[in-house]
Amino acid sequence: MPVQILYFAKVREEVGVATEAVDVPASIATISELADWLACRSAGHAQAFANREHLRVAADQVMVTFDTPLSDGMEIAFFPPVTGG
Amino acid sequence: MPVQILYFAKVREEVGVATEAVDVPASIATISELADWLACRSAGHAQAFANREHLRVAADQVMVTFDTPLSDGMEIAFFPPVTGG
Amino acid sequence: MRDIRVQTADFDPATELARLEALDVGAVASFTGLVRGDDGVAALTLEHYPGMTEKVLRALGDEAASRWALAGVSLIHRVGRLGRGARIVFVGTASAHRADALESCAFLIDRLKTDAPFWKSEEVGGAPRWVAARDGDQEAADRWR
Amino acid sequence: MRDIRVQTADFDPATELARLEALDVGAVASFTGLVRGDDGVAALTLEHYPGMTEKVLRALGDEAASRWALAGVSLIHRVGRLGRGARIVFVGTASAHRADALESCAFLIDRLKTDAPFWKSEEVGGAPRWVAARDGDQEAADRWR
Repeated sequence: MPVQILYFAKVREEVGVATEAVDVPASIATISELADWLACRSAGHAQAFANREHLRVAADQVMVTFDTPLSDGMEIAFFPPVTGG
Repeated sequence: MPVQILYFAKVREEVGVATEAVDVPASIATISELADWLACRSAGHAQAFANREHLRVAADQVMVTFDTPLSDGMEIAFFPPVTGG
Repeated sequence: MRDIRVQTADFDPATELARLEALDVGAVASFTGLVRGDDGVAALTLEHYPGMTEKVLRALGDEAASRWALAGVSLIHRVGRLGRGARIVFVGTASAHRADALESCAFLIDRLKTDAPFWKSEEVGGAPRWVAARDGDQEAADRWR
Repeated sequence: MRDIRVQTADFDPATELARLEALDVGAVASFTGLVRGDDGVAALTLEHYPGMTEKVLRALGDEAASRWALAGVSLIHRVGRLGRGARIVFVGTASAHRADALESCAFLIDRLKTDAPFWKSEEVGGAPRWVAARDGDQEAADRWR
């Protein structure tokens, strides 16, 4: 299942890339499972996904929880808590 | 006892003057008694002081209640509830 | 910075905001009140109690500065005849913290409405009439006591 | 009037206020956030999530307009590198009622702080570091839910 992954701010720096297009195994059903799967891609990924409490996620540009089901072609973004304003 | 009286807005229009210097009898001890005494000066005064609920009073430029004691040389202002801003 | 004025002349919110921004503290809030054009009022005339007005506005500025961490307060109120759309009042606050700037700004306009000796007369169809005080204004001011 | 923008360029609060005043409704509130100069930060760099940012800001504008009687909303946020004293964000609201203008202004900046995908990196002593989210910001946003 093709999914577009985006990383922002500190998460982007830890992972080392801003975006990656991945082909997710069919066994992965939720964003939480996607995060576990992405964590295995590199030491940087492992670091970025180590602490879920400091991680936020958006699916198709809407803030969601980690138990959200994954869909074909989704745009999933991982980032730290926001600090604008 | 000399007292300077000021009237504002609708109260000023009813009384017909903006200020008056009055010599208050010694028997008058509070602003409330002053208001009763002033009410007898003219039909306009009577109208202005008829409804205390729609009247506010300041003594020496500070908003006070009608039971405030009167002092020699005070500046007493009567006016409607304020409507600025 | 404390800038408290009662004047017949118009004021420029941009100038006031620039002075507050120059305090270099991070958060600037403002409120501008204008003569509304939607209820048939052609103009307002504002009367006030010279001397007491300035005293009340200064006291409100002092109270705001004691309740919130403020680097600056601007409080400007016009008097005299003001046409439709004219500015009546400006409240501006600057603080290191946005909640302090926003809350003190709301406090100042709410309390000004019930404490400062201004009276509005409005012209509708050519005839002037005194504006009645609103219960809602008293309630808005009371939440700060 | 709805003016919602994300931009690298500076904005002029005076221009925004003038547009809100021109709506002829009586009450205009504003909040401006700037880079504070009091904590040794030489500059900030703001990163955002293009696309989602605008979507979130529009949704906040819609929510404000559904909760308060608003004639106008301005919401401007800058991104990129911003030096000390630079403007970061502007929130402006116009309403016939001052409480609506003031409350919606506070709502918009509070919720923007927790909902809109912006991230600040600050330069202190030459080195950049990511700014941590503040619990107080979450609490301020939660009072509007």
